[in-house]
Amino acid sequence: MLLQLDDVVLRFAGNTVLENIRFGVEENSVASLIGPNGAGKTSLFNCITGFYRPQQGSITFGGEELLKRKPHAVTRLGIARTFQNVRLFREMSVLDNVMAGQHCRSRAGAFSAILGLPSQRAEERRVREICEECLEFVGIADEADRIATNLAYGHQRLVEIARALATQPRLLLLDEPAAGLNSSEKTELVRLIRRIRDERGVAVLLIEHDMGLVMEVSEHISVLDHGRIIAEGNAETIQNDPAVIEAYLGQDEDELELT
Amino acid sequence: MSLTDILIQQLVNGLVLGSFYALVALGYTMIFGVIKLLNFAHGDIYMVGAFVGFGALSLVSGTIGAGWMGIFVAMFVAMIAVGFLGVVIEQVAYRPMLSAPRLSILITALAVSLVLQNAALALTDGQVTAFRTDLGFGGVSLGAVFVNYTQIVLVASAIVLMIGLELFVSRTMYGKAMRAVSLDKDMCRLMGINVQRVIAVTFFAGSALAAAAGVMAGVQYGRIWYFMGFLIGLKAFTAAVIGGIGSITGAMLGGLILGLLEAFATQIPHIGGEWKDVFTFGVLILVLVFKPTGLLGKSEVERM
Amino acid sequence: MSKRLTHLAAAATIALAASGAGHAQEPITVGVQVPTTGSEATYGVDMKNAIQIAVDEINADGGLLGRQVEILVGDSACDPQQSVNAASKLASADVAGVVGGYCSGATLPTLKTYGDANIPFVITAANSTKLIPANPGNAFMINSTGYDQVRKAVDFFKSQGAKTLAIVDQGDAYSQDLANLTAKEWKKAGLEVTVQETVSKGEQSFSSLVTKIRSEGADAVFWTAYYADGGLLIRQLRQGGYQGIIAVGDGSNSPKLFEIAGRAADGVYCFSNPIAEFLPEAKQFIESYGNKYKGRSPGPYSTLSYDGMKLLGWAIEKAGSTDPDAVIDALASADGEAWLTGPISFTDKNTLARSNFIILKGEQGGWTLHSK
Amino acid sequence: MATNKVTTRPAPGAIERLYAAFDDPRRRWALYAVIIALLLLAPPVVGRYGTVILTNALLYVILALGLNVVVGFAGLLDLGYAAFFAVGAYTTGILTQQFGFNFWLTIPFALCAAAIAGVIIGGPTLRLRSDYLAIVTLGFGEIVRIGARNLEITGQASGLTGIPSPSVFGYTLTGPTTYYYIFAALAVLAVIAAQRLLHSRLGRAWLYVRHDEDAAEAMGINRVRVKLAAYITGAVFGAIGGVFFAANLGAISPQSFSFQQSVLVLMAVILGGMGKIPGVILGAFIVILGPELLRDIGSLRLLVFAVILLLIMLFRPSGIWPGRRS
Repeated sequence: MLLQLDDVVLRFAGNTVLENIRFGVEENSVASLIGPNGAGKTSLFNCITGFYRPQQGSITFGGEELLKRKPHAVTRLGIARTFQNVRLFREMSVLDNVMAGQHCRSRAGAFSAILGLPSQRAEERRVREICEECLEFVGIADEADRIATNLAYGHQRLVEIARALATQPRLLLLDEPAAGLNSSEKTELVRLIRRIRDERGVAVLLIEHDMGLVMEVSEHISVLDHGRIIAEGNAETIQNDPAVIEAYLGQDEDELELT
Repeated sequence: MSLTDILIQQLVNGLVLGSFYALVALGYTMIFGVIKLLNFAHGDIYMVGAFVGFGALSLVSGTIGAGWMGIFVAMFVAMIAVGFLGVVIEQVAYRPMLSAPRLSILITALAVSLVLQNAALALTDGQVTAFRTDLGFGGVSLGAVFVNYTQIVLVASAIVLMIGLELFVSRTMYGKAMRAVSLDKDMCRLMGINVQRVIAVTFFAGSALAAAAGVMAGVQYGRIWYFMGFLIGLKAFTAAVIGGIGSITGAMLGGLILGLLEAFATQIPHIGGEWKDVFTFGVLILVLVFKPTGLLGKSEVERM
Repeated sequence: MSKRLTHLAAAATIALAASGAGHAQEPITVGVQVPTTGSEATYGVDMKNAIQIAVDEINADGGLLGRQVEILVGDSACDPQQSVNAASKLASADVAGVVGGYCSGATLPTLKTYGDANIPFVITAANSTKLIPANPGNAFMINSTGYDQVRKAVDFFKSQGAKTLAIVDQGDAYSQDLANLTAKEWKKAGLEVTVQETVSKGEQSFSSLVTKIRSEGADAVFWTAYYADGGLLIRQLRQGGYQGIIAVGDGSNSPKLFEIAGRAADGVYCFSNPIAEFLPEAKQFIESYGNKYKGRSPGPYSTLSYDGMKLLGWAIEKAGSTDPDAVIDALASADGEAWLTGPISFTDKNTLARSNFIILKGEQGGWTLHSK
Repeated sequence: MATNKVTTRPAPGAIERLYAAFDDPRRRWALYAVIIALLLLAPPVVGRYGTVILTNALLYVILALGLNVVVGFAGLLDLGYAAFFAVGAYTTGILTQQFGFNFWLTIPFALCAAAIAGVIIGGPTLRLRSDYLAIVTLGFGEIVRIGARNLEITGQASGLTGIPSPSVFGYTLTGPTTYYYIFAALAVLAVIAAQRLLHSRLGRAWLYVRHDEDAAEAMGINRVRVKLAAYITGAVFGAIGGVFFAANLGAISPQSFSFQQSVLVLMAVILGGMGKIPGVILGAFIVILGPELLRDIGSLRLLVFAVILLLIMLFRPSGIWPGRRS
């Protein structure tokens, strides 16, 4: 397993948000995490990426324990993420946004920047090339110089993915990447997720409400409800699991996307 | 003076000083509670309160004199006027900024502080103003310990105001709404609470208390000037942080603790006197670094 | 074009000739460096007014070297950086000399500015001893320095039978210097300084300090700083039950002290420079001041400032030109020249050769002369 | 925020046109040449007094650019910036005057001292909420000033006098014009340094952290470390200003490092436009030249500044200098 969670428990002010989570993502695979709103999916992401600190359990990534690490250290180890509500850096260009991802893979400091040392200039060039390649990969290279937040919504999501890819991760966490996309954009997204796995060798873990997309792209699906994993398996197993149907039927109508 | 006398006398000094800090700290803490803003201008509101009180006392001293009667009238006038000033500042300067980045609203608060300070500077030409009353220097002696009548009345008034505030917050609709707003603004909106009005009332109450403290300072010390709010603003903030910012009881407690700390520190060689302010700021930094929630503040959800 | 110019020139010459030969030349400009804004502005404006009166008198007597005199004010705002700006402004205006200098801390860095520009500088108020070593040679202090005040103070406290002393300053160059020197002299006399403290400017509560003074015991308290906070300390000392001697330095010589301290200021002593009301020679000066500046009294440093201007005028006349080196030599040669505040001669360090301090005592809301 | 930036703007005014010139790479160099020429020619034109004021303005350009790294780039409100200015000035003052160091040798010490001061104040406090940080920096600024006032080594309230003028190849640097050129050179270097920083890895990281701390963290940026770097960089700018300030005046005292000084530098940054280098330079000139021009209105001038600051925050929080167009 590339990522392995064991017995993870997270509580906020006495409420148990995640309970004894045991869960894994394999190298070079696409896995999904589904579940009704408030089930704790994003909290789980936040635990993996170091934004929340679980009270107990263990999270290992390629054999390294993540639990005591800060978010930036987790990213350095090779886990990148996107956010549920797109969080791009305002007033900055698309390329500048993507270059954030390369921060942890480069090292020039204030001193070399002020002096404009050759090593610093070479590094800048290299960072720029890598980031341009990432934009190329997600298909928005021609928008590199625009202000990121002025892009169409779908493209903003792509910028976020390119930014995450620029950290050169081994595992990419996508938080509802299809939210707000139209159907042709969703088709593109499915292709992109597969390409990320196949061409870059990056494992993908996504949280998604669009069941069609989830079923199409995932090799492994875990269902989270009230902070527990209630079912695991491939698309077929999940679709027929009575506990899953029960969990979703208890929800509002607009959550009934399980087809 | 015997050691006991010194301790008791410094205890009295600390309590008097602490009640000033507490009154100003209350405003910081209440305003922070409802809009999560560190109101830099709060110390200057205190200064404006002192000047309004001075003006009011000059007006009424002809008819009712500048004794306690006149002073309480002046204090009342200052509290009302400065309370409204607080509301105006909130409406004009802070309300449009509430959704702006945090840095912007902080700088706006600083700008309000500078406007008030420099307006007073321009009006007084930078001179100190003597705050004259008819009060004498009499007091009570207990052995070598000496307590001024003025000090007794001022501390009593501060206690009355604080009890009044406590009742206001715990018993009235606005007070309850204030606590609710400080917990969750959006939820309050959904519940039909007029959040804007609650914020305005909070500014009114906080500013009025600072004005009362300003007038008391004028009465007690006999001198007011445009820069008088700077140091006390910082110290009251320290008091609010010690008590736990956002907590009303904490502000009172923090004020008293800081007053006592300063009074006793004076007596300690090398810490008192010229290093006193360093000592206060040092306490502030230590509290913020090691216990940012203060004595009575509630901790936020732990993140990162 | 040239014809018109000639006409103009001719017209100007006639006009000048009509108004007297003394006006034939450009006026001499004298710089005045005082705070005209900020918390010390009152003193600064008093000083500027006094200098203007001296200039008016000089001009009425036909000016200097046959030329009229005018003043150019540089606002020091009692702030080091602002005063350097002001000094540069005066220096670049090619003034024949500068009179003024209030707030030692703000005067200190200007010594270099005037020194570099080689401009004679008559310092009429600032008197911190730190000014003495920093003086490049072109500055002359006609106010007695801190050393003189310290001597006066120590003698006075001893004469009152004080054995223990508490000294409080305000953390600025002038008051701290005075406090440190007094403490040194007092200890040298084998006596005890029980409390020596610095308070912050604008501090309101001195109650714990008062308790400390009472608990450590002090026969006398010496406040070395300015009146604004001095009034407060006096008030709180008396409110807090302190019954010993209280004395203040020359920076606290102001009627405002009585407004702030109220009755507590009665019986307080003040070491002061010669001030107009207690100088028999200054009757006429007070009158002119009152006439010209309605509703103002001259204030503590105005007589010295008046004398400073008169001294500079005397030196320019003696030098026979406004050449700086000649004027500086002339100033250094002053030998008992006297106007309002007594004879002026200088030590080899360009400080006043004698002490001019007097002692005042607060009585019923105002100063009375206690001793010379 | 970003969207209303691109909505219809008024017809280009003088500043807009100037700004457009900065934006165009070919015209930019011509503009730089003009600015350098103006800097070189100024002293004889404006006279001694003007030179001193301009020197002061150039000092503020350096200080404001340094504070801009902290406030404008990294988005941290620092109300005690004068402390770093003081650290630089006092290090040079103490080492030259009391230990007989050569002036030039004190510069590395001053920079190290400022960097250490930056770590001491930033290290424990940069994790705090931004408003707490602001008040802690204010407290720190006061601690430095009071320390300088009380300690023997800093000359107490009188400060240090007689700081020797530095010399180069036997030529002693004195006089307003010399210092004007020194500060002009330093200001130009400061502008270049700030510009390079902004377009570097670290500069971008500051902007990321300012815009969205969580997203920056998620991208692998150690925000505490990046903020600390901003603090130290700002401190070093301030210290350089302080070192040459001490050499220029020959005398320093705690009065020069008060809270008002910090506020003045902050005003320069905000008036011109936080984060925008040409704006900050403009702000520094306004803050210094403004009061000189407004001298006639006496004590009202500070009020005028305060009101302008408030109006800027309410109606044009991005400062006088126009924002970037997309």
